[in-house]
Amino acid sequence: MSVPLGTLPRWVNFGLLPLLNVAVAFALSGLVVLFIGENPIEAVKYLVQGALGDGEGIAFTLYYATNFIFTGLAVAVAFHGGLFNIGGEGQVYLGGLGVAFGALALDRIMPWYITAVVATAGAFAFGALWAFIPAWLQAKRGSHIVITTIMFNFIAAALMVYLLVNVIKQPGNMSPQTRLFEEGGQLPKLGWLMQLFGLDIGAAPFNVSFLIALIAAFAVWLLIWRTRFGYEIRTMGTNATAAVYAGIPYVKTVVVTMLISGGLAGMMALNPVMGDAGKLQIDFPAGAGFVGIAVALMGRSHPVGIIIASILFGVLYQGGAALAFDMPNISREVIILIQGLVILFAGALEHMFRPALIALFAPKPKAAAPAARAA
Amino acid sequence: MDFADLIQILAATVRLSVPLIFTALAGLYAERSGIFDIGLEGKMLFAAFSAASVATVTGSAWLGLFAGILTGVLLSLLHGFASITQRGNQIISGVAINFIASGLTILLGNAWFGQGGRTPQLPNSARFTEITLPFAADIAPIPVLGPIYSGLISGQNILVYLAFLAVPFTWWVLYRTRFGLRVRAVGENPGAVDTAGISVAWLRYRALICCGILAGFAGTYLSVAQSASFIREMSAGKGYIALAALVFAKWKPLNVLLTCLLFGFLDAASIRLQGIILPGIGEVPVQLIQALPYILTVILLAGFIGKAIPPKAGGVPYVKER
Amino acid sequence: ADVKPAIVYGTGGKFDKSFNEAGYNGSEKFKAETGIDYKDFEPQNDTQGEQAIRNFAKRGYNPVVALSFAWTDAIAKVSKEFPDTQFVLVDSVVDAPNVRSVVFAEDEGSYLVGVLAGLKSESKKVGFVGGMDIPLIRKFGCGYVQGAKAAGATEVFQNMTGTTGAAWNDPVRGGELAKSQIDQGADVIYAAAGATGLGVLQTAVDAGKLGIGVDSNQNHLHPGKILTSMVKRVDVAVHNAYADVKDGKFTAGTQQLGLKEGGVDWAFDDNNKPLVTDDMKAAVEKAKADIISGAVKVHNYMTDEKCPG
Amino acid sequence: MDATPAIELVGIDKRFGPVHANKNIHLSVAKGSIHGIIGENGAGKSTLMSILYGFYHADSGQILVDGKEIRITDSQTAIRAGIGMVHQHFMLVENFSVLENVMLGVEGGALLKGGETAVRKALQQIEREYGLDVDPDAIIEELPVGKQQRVEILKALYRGAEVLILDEPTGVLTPAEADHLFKMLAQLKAQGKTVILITHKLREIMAITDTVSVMRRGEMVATRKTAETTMPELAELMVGRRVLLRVEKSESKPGPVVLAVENLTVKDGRGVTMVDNVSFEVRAGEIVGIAGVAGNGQSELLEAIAGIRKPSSGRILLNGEPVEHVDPAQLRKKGLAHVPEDRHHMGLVLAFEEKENSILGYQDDPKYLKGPFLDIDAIRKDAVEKIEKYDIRPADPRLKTANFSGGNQQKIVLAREIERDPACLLVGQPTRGVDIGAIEFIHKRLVALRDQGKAILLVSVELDEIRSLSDRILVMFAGTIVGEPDAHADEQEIGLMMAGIGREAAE
Ligand SMILES: Nc1ncnc2c1ncn2[C@@H]1O[C@H](COP(=O)(O)OP(=O)(O)OP(=O)(O)O)[C@@H](O)[C@H]1O
Ligand SMILES: Nc1ncnc2c1ncn2[C@@H]1O[C@H](COP(=O)(O)OP(=O)(O)OP(=O)(O)O)[C@@H](O)[C@H]1O
Ligand SMILES: [Mg+2]
Ligand SMILES: [Mg+2]
Repeated sequence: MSVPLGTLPRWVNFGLLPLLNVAVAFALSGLVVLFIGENPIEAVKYLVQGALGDGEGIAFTLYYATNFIFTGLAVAVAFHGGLFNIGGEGQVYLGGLGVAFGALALDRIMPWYITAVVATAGAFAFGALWAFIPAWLQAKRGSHIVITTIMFNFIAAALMVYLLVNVIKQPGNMSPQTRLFEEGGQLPKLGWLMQLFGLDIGAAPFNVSFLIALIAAFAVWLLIWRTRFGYEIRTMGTNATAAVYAGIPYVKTVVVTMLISGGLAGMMALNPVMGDAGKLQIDFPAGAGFVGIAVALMGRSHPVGIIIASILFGVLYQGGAALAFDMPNISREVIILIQGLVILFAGALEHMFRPALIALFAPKPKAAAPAARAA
Repeated sequence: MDFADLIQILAATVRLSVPLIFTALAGLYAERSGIFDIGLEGKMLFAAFSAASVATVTGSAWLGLFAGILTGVLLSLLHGFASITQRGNQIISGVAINFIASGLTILLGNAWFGQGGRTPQLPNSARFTEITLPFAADIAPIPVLGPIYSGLISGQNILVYLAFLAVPFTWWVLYRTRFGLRVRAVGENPGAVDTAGISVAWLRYRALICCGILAGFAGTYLSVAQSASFIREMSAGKGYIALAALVFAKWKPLNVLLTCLLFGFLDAASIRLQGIILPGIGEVPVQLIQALPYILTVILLAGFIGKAIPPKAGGVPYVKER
Repeated sequence: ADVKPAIVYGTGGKFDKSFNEAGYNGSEKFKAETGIDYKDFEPQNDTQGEQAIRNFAKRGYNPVVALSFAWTDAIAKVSKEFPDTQFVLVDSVVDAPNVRSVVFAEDEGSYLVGVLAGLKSESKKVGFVGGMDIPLIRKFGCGYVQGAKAAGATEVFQNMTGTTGAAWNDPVRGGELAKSQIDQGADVIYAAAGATGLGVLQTAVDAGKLGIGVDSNQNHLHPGKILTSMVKRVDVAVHNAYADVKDGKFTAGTQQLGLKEGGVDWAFDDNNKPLVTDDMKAAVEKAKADIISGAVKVHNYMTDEKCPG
Repeated sequence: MDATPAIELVGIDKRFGPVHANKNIHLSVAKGSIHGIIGENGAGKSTLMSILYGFYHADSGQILVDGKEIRITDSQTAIRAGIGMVHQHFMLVENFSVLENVMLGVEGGALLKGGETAVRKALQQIEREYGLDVDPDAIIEELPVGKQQRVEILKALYRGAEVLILDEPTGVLTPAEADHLFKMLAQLKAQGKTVILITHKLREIMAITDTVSVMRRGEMVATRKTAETTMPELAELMVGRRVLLRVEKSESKPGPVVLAVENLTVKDGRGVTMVDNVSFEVRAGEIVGIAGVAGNGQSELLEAIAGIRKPSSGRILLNGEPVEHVDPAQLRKKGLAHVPEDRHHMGLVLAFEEKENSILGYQDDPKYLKGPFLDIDAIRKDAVEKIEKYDIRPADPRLKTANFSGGNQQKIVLAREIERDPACLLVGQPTRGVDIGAIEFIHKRLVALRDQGKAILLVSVELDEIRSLSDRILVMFAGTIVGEPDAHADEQEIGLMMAGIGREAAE
């Protein structure tokens, strides 16, 4: 029952295997749909139609995907450093504060692209800030970062409600939210981009933060595989003792890695706050921080994988809404279930099909062992 | 604050700490055997759902408890399959279970009862209700002892008593039985267990079954004893708090009891401290008080216990052959 | 006229036993009466809400009803895009030629149940348990306090369950809050907390005290143990919206539904008849008349975010 | 002696993924004998015995115990068949007491109470019989390794082993302790029990075994009666060709002091003093070897000097300057290079490409950087040069490091550290798990570096290696340097020092 180290061709390892895992997750979800008494084929039809059927659907899908790219990247950067950041949700929430401060201060006096720069910086700073304490505690005191980041999600929720209700709420408004940002505080939609492909964006809030997400993905790729600091992060994440040996400062690397991770999560707030709602409101992260975990897992912590996985989850979100729209018996929680199954099969059970695939695709042992022996 | 207030706060402490005790003990079995279990939250939630559903349909709290336990065990076995048999990442498996529980409970609840994932309100006959111990009323007037007996010890439901019994029982299992010896050993060095001719996998599965049973109790307590129906997301982070309690308790049963009582007390106090005015500071924001248990958890984790040393083999799958 | 009704619930979900469920009930009633089916949607997040409203409008639904103040901005936006569609917004106001905004005077209704609580209480201490701490819920609490004090209550305990959406779904915490109020002497407790309220009522009943329900008539949940319910006729508002479009009588603009309009009220039925003496009933009815006539002014928390007393 | 062998292995074959650890092995062990198995690191000795003990499963082949074929599916079956094993890496629960460790798996009932008394009694009996005194209530992690090994032996005996397998038991023992062990083995043999002894120390084989089998690269290449063979023959069988016993090197010409250690004290995580007030110097152009039984503080000393462990007191001076911030990065900049003892856990990141490992520790060298970015081309070029110079195979800088053999992995580390042209090189176990060809190569490199006038501090548990490479030898015992024998001192003398018995006492 050994699970030998991967000698699978790359396309199997990074293509077929994850695809298979996701397929099984979907098949099981289909069974649940069947169990509830609905037709899974119909369900898939509604889902795909809703998510990819027209320009607006696609734009919505990409809008959601934008959120997941940010949070997925956040989880992935920490993962590379061997850190499990479950605090994306809270970091996104705090990031919203940074966006709001930027937008509220500048929306009346500056064009959107100036505001966006300030808001992005604010989002990054606040998200990073929220990751700082867990990171510092992990590095200095050995407090388990999984637990502290979870705690910080709860604390963030309380803090944000306090601020929204008591401090930055727009007076006279019923719901705890800021005033609407004016033009200078709203990110332009990407209608022109859709137009290029002959598609109509409709009313979808698909906006410039998608491009920022793509830039962030590229930046993360550069960081992890092309910079010295990325090299240090990876060393720490894959072999902690080797990192000590190599003189990589543990505290600094943990803290900075988490600051980047938290900052990326925080940047997600741009999309819903400045790109869509045009205001900061309660509970706006809506679980995207947690979806980031699934996305990072599925994308194997690689930016390209994360973008693909994010789009898949975007399809799920948008398609799922369409599905719930047209099949009232299927409530929106089916999406949470599918996410859970994807995490299970693409994450925890990722090796389940490996032996079978190795039997199918792996070159025979003799060929695999490097021909040369030591001198 | 007078003595009666104190008793009331302590009674609330007991009520609020029970799910934590069950869940933290559940985690203790798993983690002592070397399997991290961040999916406690999901197990508790799903067990709460099953217990309430079955109690609704059958009208029996005990059948509900049975269903809750069964659910806890099944989810534990899933966790075991992923992390023992398939050697998957234990944290990821736990996160997955949390997602699945949170989605599936509402989905099934909605399909079965059509109330948006809620189960119908249980009549008292289908719940675990308060048990008044003998002489509670007679003793009540006696100062100090009276209120303690009648207000704190008496008048809890059966699961509360079971939770408090589960602590010494777990201690006894862990330190006085063969099974306990082996569980402790396998969490430290599975190789030692393996070469002693004991199956590491089966031993860990059994520890996870214990974990599932206790998580089942916790869930049942939430939906069939403490309240009278299943509500979506009703576990509300207790699984995570229990996990924190377990770390704080350094994976020891008696410490678990104390830590859970402390967290329960914080929660009880936070409920009662709402809206109090502190001299010089003014009204304490309710959000601060509500976040207090979480903040304290972080402070405690960071400050007082420093590095809690988990079972050495925890979190890593047992791989003999690379 | 052509009626093809659609409704978008708040993110609390269709079956919350109170607000959203009332909207559902109104729709069902309309369907039963006219045989005209409706379409509904439970959005998962705010983005989906706007999307659903727009979807309905695009597919030719009319009217499109949006439950919850959370859809204020969405309605403002979409109503401009579809000037020929009639929109109804509940619990908030949008000023547009094709939007009817329906807001309720929860403070008035809460005042009434407060009066009854104050009269019924033996300890003269009563409690209020809110759900999520938002101004709307404070508005409930504020009306209740005024009523209870007016009826002789010496102390009104007020607690909020939480600061996030989860506060609508935490009966355990709700129960503990109620218990703490009972421990401090409260014997009537008003829950305005969605599903959390179920835990509040359960605890009050278990302790032999009285509960007060909210939004829908919840008297039947524990017959003889629920003093009354503050009913908010969301069902009527929704039903009327459909019917008005059907009959060609739809009007835009803001509808302020208070006691006078029958938008809010206290519930009196067989379930709570034994609890309410004739004197109490008379007193409540008098308070109601006074408010309608303007003789009694209930302070609305939302106007200045303050509550007297 | 009985005619039916106690153990017979027929056609055992075992692969670990790409590694063919055992190839069609046949072995017969006579009852009541002591049977030695020798072979280089990685030859497959432990694997073979672990299969016999049911820890691993053979891919094919049969096992006969007392002439009867049995299917050993797990260690329980093996234990029941009377097989006991003391593993190379102890299988003990470190925070358990001796008693609990012995009981594990043979608790004698669902409750511990009854079993405990029984075990306690049996232990006393065994202890008396074999002179294996250990406090049953001591906690394992507080015992020295030699004692821990006794616990392993107690475990096996308590479970009624008729066949006792010992996997490299003497690596952690002082010569005196080893003698004691061998006496006990002889006693077991006299009682009719069978012993299988794995080692790669030929002297031990000659001293105690009746029969010896030799393994090489997963194959069983020969079995001889000990009386009928010689050490050179065994050595040749082991490595497959004649062995070069001594390293060719000229006299050293020591220059100024490069590394000085003054009163260094190092504690481990539990606060136990591992290095106790140690002082010494290493000069340019000399190799100073630190000899000692594993676990006597050499590893901690090396790691402290390399800046990986914080010393609790004392100073380290490089080129006469005290090192202020003793951290690996600083030290590297000051010209200290370090080949760590454990290449897998410390010296390499196995999941990285070869070229990535060739800059580990030097990732901040401007040579490899363009601003904050890695200069991939420069790194590749550099790696290719080293691959050529050190004949690292396969010559592919993009290959994952895990896919290189042990010897080649070690060369990757050496190339990286030596090519920095350091003033001082720390080397730990440079040839552990490396084949003989690579050993020669590595030894030559080290001597060449010395001849360039560099200071080298060598730590090795292989006394032969220390003796053939070092210009000066320091012996460590229990955290202190107990003596500096002459570089040409005989093994006996150094061995006594390694056991903590000073030269004076020995005489
Ligand atoms: N659990 C394992 N998984 C994968 N490969 C293994 C495992 N154990 C041993 N090997 C490989 O099998 C081969 C034989 O190893 P084994 O431990 O049997 O050698 P050995 O002769 O005992 O060496 P040593 O003298 O170093 O103890 C080596 O190449 C080793 O890397
Ligand atoms: N853990 C491992 N994972 C993957 N492949 C491995 C592993 N260990 C060894 N190998 C492969 O098995 C081959 C043999 O490894 P091993 O360490 O036994 O070589 P060796 O014969 O001891 O070589 P050397 O003489 O250099 O020490 C290596 O070339 C390597 O490709
Ligand atoms: Mg070995
Ligand atoms: Mg090797």
